[in-house]
Amino acid sequence: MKQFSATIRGNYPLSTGFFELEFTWDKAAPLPEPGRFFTVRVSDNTIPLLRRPFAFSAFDGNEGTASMIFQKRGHGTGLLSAKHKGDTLDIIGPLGQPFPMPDKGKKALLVAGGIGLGPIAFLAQTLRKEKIPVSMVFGCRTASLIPSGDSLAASGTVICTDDGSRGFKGTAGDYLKSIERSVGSGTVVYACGPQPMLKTCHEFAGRRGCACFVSVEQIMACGVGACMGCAVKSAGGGYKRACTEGPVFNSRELQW
Amino acid sequence: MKQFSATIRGNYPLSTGFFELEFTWDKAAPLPEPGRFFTVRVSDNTIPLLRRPFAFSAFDGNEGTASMIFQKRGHGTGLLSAKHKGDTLDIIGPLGQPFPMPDKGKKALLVAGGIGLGPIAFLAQTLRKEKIPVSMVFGCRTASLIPSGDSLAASGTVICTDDGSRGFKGTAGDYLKSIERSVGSGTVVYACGPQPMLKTCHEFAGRRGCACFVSVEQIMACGVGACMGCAVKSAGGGYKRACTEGPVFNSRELQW
Amino acid sequence: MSMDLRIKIGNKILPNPVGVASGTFGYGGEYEKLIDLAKLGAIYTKAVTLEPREGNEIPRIVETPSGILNSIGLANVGVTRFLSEKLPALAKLPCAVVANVAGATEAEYMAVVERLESAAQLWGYEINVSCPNVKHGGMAFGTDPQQIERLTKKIRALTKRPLIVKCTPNVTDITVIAKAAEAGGADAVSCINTLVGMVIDTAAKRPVLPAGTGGLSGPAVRPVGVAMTYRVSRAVSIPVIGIGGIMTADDAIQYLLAGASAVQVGTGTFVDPSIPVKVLEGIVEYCKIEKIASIKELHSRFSQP
Amino acid sequence: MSMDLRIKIGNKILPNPVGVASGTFGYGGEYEKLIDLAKLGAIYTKAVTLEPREGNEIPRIVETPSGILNSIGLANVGVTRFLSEKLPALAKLPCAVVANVAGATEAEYMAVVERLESAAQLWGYEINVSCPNVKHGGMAFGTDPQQIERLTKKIRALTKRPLIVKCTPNVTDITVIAKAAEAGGADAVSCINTLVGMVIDTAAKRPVLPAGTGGLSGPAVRPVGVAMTYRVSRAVSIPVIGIGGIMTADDAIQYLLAGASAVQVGTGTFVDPSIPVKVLEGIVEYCKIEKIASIKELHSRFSQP
Ligand SMILES: Cc1cc2nc3c(=O)[nH]c(=O)nc-3n(C[C@H](O)[C@H](O)[C@H](O)COP(=O)(O)OP(=O)(O)OC[C@H]3O[C@@H](n4cnc5c(N)ncnc54)[C@H](O)[C@@H]3O)c2cc1C
Ligand SMILES: Cc1cc2nc3c(=O)[nH]c(=O)nc-3n(C[C@H](O)[C@H](O)[C@H](O)COP(=O)(O)OP(=O)(O)OC[C@H]3O[C@@H](n4cnc5c(N)ncnc54)[C@H](O)[C@@H]3O)c2cc1C
Ligand SMILES: Cc1cc2nc3c(=O)[nH]c(=O)nc-3n(C[C@H](O)[C@H](O)[C@H](O)COP(=O)(O)O)c2cc1C
Ligand SMILES: Cc1cc2nc3c(=O)[nH]c(=O)nc-3n(C[C@H](O)[C@H](O)[C@H](O)COP(=O)(O)O)c2cc1C
Ligand code: FES
Ligand code: FES
Repeated sequence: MKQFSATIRGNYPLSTGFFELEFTWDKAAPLPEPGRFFTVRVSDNTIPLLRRPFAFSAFDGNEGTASMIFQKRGHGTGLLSAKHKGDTLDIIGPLGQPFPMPDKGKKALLVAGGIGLGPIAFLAQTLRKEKIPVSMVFGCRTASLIPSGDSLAASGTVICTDDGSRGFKGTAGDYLKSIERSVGSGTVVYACGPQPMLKTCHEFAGRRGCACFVSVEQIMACGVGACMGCAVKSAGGGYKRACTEGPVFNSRELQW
Repeated sequence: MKQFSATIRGNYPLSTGFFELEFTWDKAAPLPEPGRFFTVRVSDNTIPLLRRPFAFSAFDGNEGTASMIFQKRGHGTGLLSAKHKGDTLDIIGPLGQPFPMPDKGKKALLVAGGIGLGPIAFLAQTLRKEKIPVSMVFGCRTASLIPSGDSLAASGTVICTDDGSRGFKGTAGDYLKSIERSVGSGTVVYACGPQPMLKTCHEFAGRRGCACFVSVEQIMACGVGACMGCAVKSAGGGYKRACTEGPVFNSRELQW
Repeated sequence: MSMDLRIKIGNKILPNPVGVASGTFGYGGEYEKLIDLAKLGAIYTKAVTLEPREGNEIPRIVETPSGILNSIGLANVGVTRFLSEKLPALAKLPCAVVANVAGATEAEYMAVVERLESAAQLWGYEINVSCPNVKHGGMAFGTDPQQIERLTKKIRALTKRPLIVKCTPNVTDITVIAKAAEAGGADAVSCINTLVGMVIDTAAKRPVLPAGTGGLSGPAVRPVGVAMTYRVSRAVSIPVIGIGGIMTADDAIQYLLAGASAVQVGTGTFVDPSIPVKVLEGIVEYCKIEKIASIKELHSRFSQP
Repeated sequence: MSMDLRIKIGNKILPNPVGVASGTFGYGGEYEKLIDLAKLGAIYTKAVTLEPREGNEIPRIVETPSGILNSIGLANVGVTRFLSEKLPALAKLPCAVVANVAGATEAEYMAVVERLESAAQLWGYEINVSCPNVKHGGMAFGTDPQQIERLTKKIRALTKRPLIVKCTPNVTDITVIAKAAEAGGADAVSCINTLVGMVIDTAAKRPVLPAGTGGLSGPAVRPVGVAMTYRVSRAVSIPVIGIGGIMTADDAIQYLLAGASAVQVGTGTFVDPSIPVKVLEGIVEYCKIEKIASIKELHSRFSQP
């Protein structure tokens, strides 16, 4: 990990309330990997106070830029959405554990919900480069939340909307159920999105006998393992730190 | 007084660190007068928390706009300096007491230092409209702090710089001493600027037997007379509220 | 169905739960042109003492991160001028007018209340036993439960009007203070007053406030106020009035859920005088959405940890 | 002439006055890649207890205006693993390593210190008698001067190393606590720990933290920390370590002028890990401009109100 000042290369609206932010990645910092994250100090003053964590959505080694996809949720992401090309960002990263690559010969089933799209899209790109078969599912509430641009559709991603305004009608979890029989132990499930979706994926993977890796969200104070603030419940009792042992966990390690 | 949302018409740099901000003045609010002030909520969040007080530097009845001249000093004025045409401002005003007009037949000697320029320039304009003879002195540290545009020079203002880089070398107070003998009880002194300058004006006026009105600065919490936070020491012992009995006082009412 | 906003305190009813805090609203008139005072549940006046007081040395205010530190002292016109100059205008308002009473001795508190009893227009009293800005006076009472109970009893004997005791947060256990007030016959307790704080001017190498310390208020202290309101509400069976850092309806609802029956907005009014009215509107809106019919029901909807 | 940054506490010397506060810096290694640990005056470890502790229910952190509220509890690896896993790496650092010690009983505190005495690399102890997040434990000690004095005496008998007692701000008079620690033989007191606070989720209608209350830290509490440091510095003759809301050198200098001999940065490190080092650089710069040669001289330049 490294702390550095990045320069924003672009901040593009993707869909209602969603943005893609591209920024320079310091050459001396380790390279971004899918599932790992970084923290940003969003304000110079004390509102909001804590750094905000975001997952990488892409890394372009030639350009030396990293990207994230974020949703405007509160004050911090509101400030980020108002940033422009040329503005600087105080970054610490990369942090946490990446998604592990599937064992040889396995294929990957990727499931993203809402702001989970960033790390899952990055993972899809990386797996495809490694020639690993990927199917991808993206769920959101309604069509206006589907990122513009045709990267999702072009990659053959199955799109699910809760209200049926585009693609499969229902949640990503509903969709998984509809394809349940076609998935077996030769598949590794990767998921990032709201807690209920992650739980559905975990249970689905359990029933189908396949491994499942999830990326979890928790409020973070330090982001580097020092404060025990980001604890999540572990399957064996006790807690694990989302920022250090996670944010990616084998879903069997967690208490659901 | 009235609370309203004003729209910024322009925010122009005047000199190093100084700006002139022009904004719409609500039709239902009483009209700005020289010496009176208004408060602005500079931030939507809680940093900085309190509203900031500023004196009017002009009022254009035809355009329905008021202006202020301000200096970037800290966080609040820093935020104001970054505002653009079209942005809105939460304003309360007009507040406090204006400069009183001189008695019939008297002439006015106006003394401004630094951010005191706004209200003094407004007063000069108003007095000239009333055909009252005005001489004006403006003091600042160095030439780069003299507002651009030629309004000051055109109006025959005597410019003093501490370092002599323009006009009279010395403070506005030094200049007053240099013209001491030519001033008598037929003159009313009006001053706004740093405390030592106000004190010099008060003593000067005492020696010359003329009335002296000063506009004082004090940290304000409410701005409307409710909190007793803006107290200044009064000549008779005790305190007066800068926001309500002031900010303009007959200098003899204050303890120096 | 619309919400029942009324709150009973002692033998009287507040029209709604949102008041403006003592010392931040003068004697009401100052804000008359800016907001519709008729919409306020109560105006708590600046502290009234027996004699006029000039207040503390200047400067008296300094900003802190998300807060302010004040050292006003008990600057006020004294009970005589309060009755002759300030109360007549206040009395015309439809909202409850609560006199915030302060003194250096028990006798002074009692003398002020005795004088105020003559004014039919006053709704009730808030006894300020907790001003951190007065050296010999309020603070001593504020931290000693025995003195609080005795003072409350003595004032109780003087009046049938609602009697509110305002608690200081600068104590080890605020519930002890609140219980002492209840035992002395208070009809309600309000909390919190300001926290003791200091800001130092590192260029001048001395405290910004000549008094050294001042009272910290504003959003910075809100979590402390909510925690104390929560604890006090569980310790006493009289109504609690929550104060400290309220800027939005959500902040006020936190106090109400924590157990407060009413709230006061202080520093927030400086920042935007429309806050007290917006807070009330927001509470009404919240209760409508949540189908809550009264403050009592709001209390019952809180999931205790 | 360059400034003498050293600070004597008990029988040892801190290389400089800027440390990192317990619970916000883990066991040091976590921040190793981000800052030069050798520049720190001291690392105060996360609390060490006799047995490992899982800590409190989740979530454990919530933001407040210019502050954070935490309910970590004493989540730590326990003294055995502290000695075997954490201390060896810590011991390689040139800065002082101070173990923050906590327990539920006097016996537990003593057992932890006895075990830690075996580790030659430890610089000293900070006794955490003030964690607001532990129900049966720290808090009881923290507010009772007699217990503080007795506990300090007992630990004093076990060690010659610098012994620092960390005071809670959640008391009526923090000087009583500090004096009790001094009477018990403490070499220094540190203040402040966190203030008790609560944030309520108005949609869920329950406290955000499952424990109900948590500990408030960050810039919001800085004025409270400075005021308490000021009062404690005048009440005891041992060194005082100032803590609470330090984000800049100016903040730290306020504590030093108020009478602190050293400071700790806590929440500030979360916001920007370079803050502790920048704070030290800023103190040095200030003293250079002001021609101040030592922390003692800084104290003498303060104009008391
Ligand atoms: C490892 C990790 C990776 C993440 N990746 C992304 C991403 O790629 N894109 C994206 O849009 N968001 C991501 N998030 C969530 C993102 O951190 C929050 O949306 C952001 O912090 C909200 O800040 P705010 O000030 O706008 O909202 P606030 O007003 O602070 O809160 C709005 C909501 O966000 C939640 N939240 C606030 N702070 C955090 C935090 N530190 N961690 C988690 N949740 C928080 C709050 O509980 C609340 O529900 C990630 C979170 C984690 C922990
Ligand atoms: C009646 C009145 C009229 C004023 N008119 C003007 C004007 O026309 N143009 C102009 O540039 N400035 C004017 N000021 C001063 C202006 O209010 C301050 O410069 C401004 O509040 C500083 O805010 P800040 O956040 O940028 O600075 P901060 O970081 O808060 O402080 C910077 C400096 O400004 C002083 N200051 C901060 N708040 C106030 C306050 N409320 N009142 C007075 N001083 C303060 C501080 O003590 C400090 O020295 C006036 C002040 C008063 C009381
Ligand atoms: C400038 C100022 C003056 C105050 N004067 C008084 C007072 O006279 N009597 C009193 O009981 N409380 C006084 N207070 C305390 C407030 O009534 C209130 O308890 C405190 O400010 C916390 O609320 P807030 O955070 O909403 O301001 C004063 C507060 C401020 C900021
Ligand atoms: C997440 C967190 C954990 C803490 N854990 C401890 C602890 O284990 N022992 C202790 O004495 N203080 C602990 N503290 C208190 C800090 O050491 C410090 O006293 C307090 O946070 C005030 O300083 P700050 O405002 O700079 O953070 C903790 C504080 C935080 C924010
Ligand atoms: S955020 Fe501090 S340990 Fe994970
Ligand atoms: S600023 Fe409140 S009385 Fe003047």
